[in-house]
Amino acid sequence: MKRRPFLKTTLAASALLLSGLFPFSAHAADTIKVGILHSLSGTMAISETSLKDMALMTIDEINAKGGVLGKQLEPVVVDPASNWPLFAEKGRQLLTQDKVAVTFGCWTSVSRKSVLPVYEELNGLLFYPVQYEGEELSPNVFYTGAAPNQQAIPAVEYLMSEDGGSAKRFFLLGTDYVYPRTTNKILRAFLHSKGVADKDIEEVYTPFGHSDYQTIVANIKKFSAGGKTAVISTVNGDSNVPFYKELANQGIEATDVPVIAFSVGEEELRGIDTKPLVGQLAAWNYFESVENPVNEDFVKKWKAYAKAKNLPGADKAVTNDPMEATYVGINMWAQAVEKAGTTDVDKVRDAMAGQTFAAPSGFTLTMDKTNHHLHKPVMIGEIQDNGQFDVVWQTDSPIRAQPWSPYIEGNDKKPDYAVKSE
Amino acid sequence: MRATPIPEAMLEPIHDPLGSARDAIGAGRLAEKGLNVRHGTILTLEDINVSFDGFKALTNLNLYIGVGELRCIIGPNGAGKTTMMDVITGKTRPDNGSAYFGETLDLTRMSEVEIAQSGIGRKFQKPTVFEALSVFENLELAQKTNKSVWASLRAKLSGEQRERIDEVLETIRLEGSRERQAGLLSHGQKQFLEIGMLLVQDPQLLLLDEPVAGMTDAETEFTAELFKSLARKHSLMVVEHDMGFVGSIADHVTVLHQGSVLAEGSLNDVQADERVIEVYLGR
Amino acid sequence: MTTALYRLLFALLLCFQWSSSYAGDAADFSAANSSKQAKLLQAWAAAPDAARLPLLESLQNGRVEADSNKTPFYKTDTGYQAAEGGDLEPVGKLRKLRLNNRLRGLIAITMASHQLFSTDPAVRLLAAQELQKSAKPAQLQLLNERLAQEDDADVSEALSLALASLQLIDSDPQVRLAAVRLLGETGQPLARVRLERLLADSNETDAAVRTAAETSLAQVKRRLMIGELLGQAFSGMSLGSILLLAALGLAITFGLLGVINMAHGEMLMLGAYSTYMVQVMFQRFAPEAIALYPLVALPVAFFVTAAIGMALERTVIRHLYGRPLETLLATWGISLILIQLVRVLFGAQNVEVANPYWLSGGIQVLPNLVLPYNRIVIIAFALFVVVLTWLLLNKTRLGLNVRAVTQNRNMAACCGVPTGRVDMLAFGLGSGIAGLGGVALSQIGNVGPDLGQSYIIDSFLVVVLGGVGQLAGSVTAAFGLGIANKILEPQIGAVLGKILILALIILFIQKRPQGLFALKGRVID
Amino acid sequence: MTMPLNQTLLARTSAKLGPRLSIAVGAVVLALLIALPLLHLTPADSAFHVNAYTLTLVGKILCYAIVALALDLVWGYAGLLSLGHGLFFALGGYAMGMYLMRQSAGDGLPAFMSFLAWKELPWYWVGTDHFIWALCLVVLAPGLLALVFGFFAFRSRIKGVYFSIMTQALTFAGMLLFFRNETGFGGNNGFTDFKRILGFDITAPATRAALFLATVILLVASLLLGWKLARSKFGRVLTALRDAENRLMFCGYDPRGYKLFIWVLSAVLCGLAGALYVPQVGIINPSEMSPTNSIEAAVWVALGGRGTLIGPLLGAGVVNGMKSWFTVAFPEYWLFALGALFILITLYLPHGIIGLLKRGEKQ
Repeated sequence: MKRRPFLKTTLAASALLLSGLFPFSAHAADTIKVGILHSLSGTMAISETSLKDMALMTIDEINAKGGVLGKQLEPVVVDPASNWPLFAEKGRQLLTQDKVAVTFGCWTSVSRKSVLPVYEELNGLLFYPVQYEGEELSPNVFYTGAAPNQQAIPAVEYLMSEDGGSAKRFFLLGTDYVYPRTTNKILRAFLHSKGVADKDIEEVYTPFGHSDYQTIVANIKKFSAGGKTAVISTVNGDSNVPFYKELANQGIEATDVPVIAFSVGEEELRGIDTKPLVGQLAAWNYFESVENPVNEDFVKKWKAYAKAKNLPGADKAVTNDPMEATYVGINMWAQAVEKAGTTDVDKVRDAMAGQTFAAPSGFTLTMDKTNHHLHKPVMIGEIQDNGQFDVVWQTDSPIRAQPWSPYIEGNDKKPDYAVKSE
Repeated sequence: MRATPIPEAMLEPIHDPLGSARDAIGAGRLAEKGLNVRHGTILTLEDINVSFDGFKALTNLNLYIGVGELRCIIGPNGAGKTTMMDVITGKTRPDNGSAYFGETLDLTRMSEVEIAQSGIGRKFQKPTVFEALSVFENLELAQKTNKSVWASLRAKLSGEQRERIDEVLETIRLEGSRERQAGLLSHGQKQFLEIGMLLVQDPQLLLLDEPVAGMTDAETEFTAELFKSLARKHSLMVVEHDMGFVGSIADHVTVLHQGSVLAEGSLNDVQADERVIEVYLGR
Repeated sequence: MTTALYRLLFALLLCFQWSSSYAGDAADFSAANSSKQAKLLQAWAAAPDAARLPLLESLQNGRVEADSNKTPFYKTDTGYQAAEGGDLEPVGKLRKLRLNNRLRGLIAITMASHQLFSTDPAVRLLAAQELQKSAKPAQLQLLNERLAQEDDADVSEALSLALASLQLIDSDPQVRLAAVRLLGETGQPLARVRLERLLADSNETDAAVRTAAETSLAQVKRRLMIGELLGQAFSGMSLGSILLLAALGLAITFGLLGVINMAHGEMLMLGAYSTYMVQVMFQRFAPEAIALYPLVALPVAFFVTAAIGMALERTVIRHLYGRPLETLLATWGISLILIQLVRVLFGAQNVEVANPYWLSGGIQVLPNLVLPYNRIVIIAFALFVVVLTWLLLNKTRLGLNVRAVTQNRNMAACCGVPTGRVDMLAFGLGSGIAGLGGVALSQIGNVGPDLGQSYIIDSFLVVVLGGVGQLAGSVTAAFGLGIANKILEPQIGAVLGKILILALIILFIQKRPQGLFALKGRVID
Repeated sequence: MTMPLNQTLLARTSAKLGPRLSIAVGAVVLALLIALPLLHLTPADSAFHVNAYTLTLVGKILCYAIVALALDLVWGYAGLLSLGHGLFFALGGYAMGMYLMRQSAGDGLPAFMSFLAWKELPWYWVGTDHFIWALCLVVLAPGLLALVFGFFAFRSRIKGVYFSIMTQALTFAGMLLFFRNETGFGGNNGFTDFKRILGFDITAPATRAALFLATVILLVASLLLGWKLARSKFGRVLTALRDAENRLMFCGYDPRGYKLFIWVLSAVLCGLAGALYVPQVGIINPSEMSPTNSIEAAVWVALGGRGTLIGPLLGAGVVNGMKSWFTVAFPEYWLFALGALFILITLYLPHGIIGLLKRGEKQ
């Protein structure tokens, strides 16, 4: 009689192992599958959920117009749960089990780095919609967010201009991960080239989720006594509120020490009291407040979609830069598929070069012929008390991306076209 | 049922078959072989003071126990009996005073494990056995042998050791429960198992805290027999409230009161002592 | 008397000139591009005119808008009024005049120099102080004039300081010397830089001025040092008070009841969300009393979290007394569920909890030391909660019962103490206090579903380090950790500081295990 | 204080029941696990082909199963609940990752260093281009850390909940440290984009199959080791230690040595599991050290049944299986399910699945 428990347990174990082995796969004849790889749970859900919804909206829109190559697009949504190894696993699932034609996804650099080997190995196609640190150029990825020269450098140029307050000293404050580190490294080199000495640049990093900014704000204050100072903030999402609150409470105003942020957008402002932030700056390639017919239409569609799908917080739905980048990315891919006449990755990749799209930012964006990045305009916005940005400055025309920043040593030898990393 | 007298041979100490290779982590410095009892005292406590956050648990306690003696310690609650045992076994460090095992082993400088290995065994007030293990395994663990990590990884019971355990099982009348889980034993059985664990440990000095609590009369009687037969080869220190039990075993009784010795002598002497009567009955 | 008369005249003039002679400034401004606007403002700052005050004020408040003809209008509470007077109607769509930070700064300076003419000494003082940090050389003459006319001692002093910064490049060594000495009197961080520049570039030719500058610099540095040290001490206290509020509830549930409540952080989070709800209610039903919402949130948060805590105690924790590791796992499960519940109910986004006006801003204690009101209030609040808890535990029936139950459950039960209810109430009390902590935390940082997670480890360390069951120990540990953190942070950075402190705690527990086991005593196994 | 675990050890059970059946079932499972990588080597269009997705998924779960087993050794047997085993797992993973990064980088610096403009490798990277040294690190890094931490913790008799909290703080500190870019392990991004292992292409089917087999071998070896330990006197001393540490000390055992031994052993097993995990999933980063991950491992063990050897493996499988399913089917409810699991196990299933099966057997 005593055999059975062991037998049962062993059987249970093997059943469990087997269940993982033969996943079911559905066959839909006349659709093109499109993968959506954004975290819907965990810490990144805050930012990524709206990108998933934006992607679904865009796909609906394309389908309503008759789809691509006469076929409907079928979105396959998976949840990598803010877990980096899971990104690779789910990416592999999309490519091998679901056989998607293209994937739109990832937010953090680490998630992109995690899936990248999978997409290169299986020759998949990934559209990445978020601003990032550059230093990467994979043939299997199209980058629709900004490279550092499309966001950080123009922002600093603005701060150094008369209108920006002719800043002479720079306090580079960031969360300690790769994007701020690399961006600040590029900025330091750029500032050197503009004649700013090292003693006028201070670089400080805080851990993720840092919430006590007393010491840092005191340091900013001390530093700013030495001349017109600007803070360049690559502080990550959540930490921004305590940072700005502390700034305001310690009496530092935007007119004295302006703070320009690269990671604070409409979506981030949605959950915070913006009073202490008014007048502070952000640099992006798109703001919801941009005035042009394309954007009006875009914002209206999004609000209607949010209401129709009853998304949480639909009454306060906003658009932001990565959402615009997602929108542009999907549309450009659809155009490229039409042009190539197939969803074959190699052919679509070729067709992507030089695609153009009239984007909500009010500019016609072009996919670069070689480097897989969009040409994007740069805008500086000032935070308003209604959680929107007021554009105070923008470039005249879109700027070509430099994924390999010339300000980083050794990058001059890197080719300006995509090659598989070796 | 009357207790059967214990055969002499069973109480004979069994020598460590692995020799005294006590080089493991925290192993004792000295084996009991070298215990120096030149002056006939196995335990010497002098001027021991212990206080807990201002409360004086022991004050200038002096106590001497001779080799082979069976000493009973009595005293009202809070007299410091358990604290004294804690001091002897290294669980509590005295604020000052000296505690010697034999002539040379300074108990105040030894760890609990070293003290246990040097030959002092202790039974707790509440019976503590290894509940998840069988009765046999309990005794196996307690048995005197090399107790280092490496030794236990390779340990195999020799026939001799197995026999010794069987003997003790018989002594404590648990031979029928050999494979039973210790957690399932009755209270009295646990008491016996714990005594049995002391026996296989073969210490020179046994500290027994209320060993007959929760035992039936017959069991108590049997325990008394057992202790008396042990007394010749070992020294015993028994803390007990049961005066009947004390009277049946002790030749020498110490009365503790408020952390120091109030009276010492035969049970009759002590019971006649005015101060003792006052302490027990006076208030 | 004469100055008073002069002012009266000036004020009268102001009324007359309102719509006539300076008409055109607003129109000029609204028609100009930003660099031209800057030039205008600079010119106005050097030659103030009271008639511009309405324009400047409206600019400062962001109430100037322009129609499609670039005609400026002031936005009023009721509608629009043409800035140039008259009954003009806006043509086309009105747009807010776009300002940038540079212009805003210039407006502030211009405003200040206009306010130097105010009849109210308090306004003049503020204006002079503003000019101390931002006066431009072009305003030198203006300042000299105002100083000559000033009769209020405080304003005079402030003005001369504002002048001193400009006079450092005066051609007269005597003037420079006086300016240098004056700057030495202040503890202004700006003074330090100005004096340093004087020394470093050796562009000061006069030896006497140089020596005076050195002395003044030393003086300023000393004052700054004091401010910095006080600032560090304050931020340590502030961090300590936050840790204390986060840990205090745990000191009861863990310290007294022995429940390893991993959902403690979520009680903080629920307290913060209660604050949010109260704020929303106020916004909807009593917007005029919104400033009072944190006060109302305190009892609400206390009772909400206490009720949830008691419910948890009754349903889950009650079954796990005496099995600490199981409690740990079960309460961790509870915490996951609570987090996800809040996510589903309120969304994964952080919610907006605004500081009321009396918790915004700070008090300027020294030139380089501002103490934010919210932090001051939280320190006081933390101490208040500690005293309250102490009183509850030591002076009330409930407290007596709690202590009795925690010391000897069976005995207490025999004495007729309803142990079950006491456990429940004590757990409720601990949770409620955590809720109070949540109210305080909502005024400092984010309110989101993950709020509690970032405090749970710190809270446990505070309680363990302080000694379980010791209220005083928790207070000491919280402030000790806070201050240690703030001393280490500038030296080795926030992360290494935190790691070092963790290592120190582990070593400290080696030395003083009482930190762990607060009460010594006879050990019964 | 102590909760008697009346669980008979698998070791004892299987010793009693006719071993033939258990060996047969075990052999079937083992055969399946060995067949899996071999089927991966079949051509992709073959009916029996097992794709890389499945292989890495099962491989990942097997690595977790080793962690669960290692945790069970300290928790189930010695009564020390560690909430920091993720740290040891990650350290092993990082040690292997260092080697893999060096393999990818060739003679140059790993990519994340070169674009942060580091000129040379930090001292602790010395020798990591040799596989043997990397293997040593896989064992040494978690082992030494466990030794030092354990030495101090056990010396001052930190146990029970305090021990759990300290281990949690330890892994939290580790996470903070590794998140720093200046620590020299790639910060938040950690290590990714591995190319070769021992000169073989890491994405080649044969390499994958070999890694999978290595994981199976490690799992079987850990099981055997656990079985051996549980049957030895050492195992009984541990159980005794868990239930009545004072009694054990008065029997003349020094608990410190015993705790330290099993603690370090468990850490090393975790490190090895981490080292096999990294090349299979292709990334290691500090979030593996987050306290949440470690506490989840405790649930695998509790669910399966602690103090048994098969239980933790079952638990790891079931929870991860559920997770895969839930995060696809109802991503929003996964945390509810996990949370409820925590509560229900502790309230109603103190002996986990194994206990449930046994109870069903008795009735």
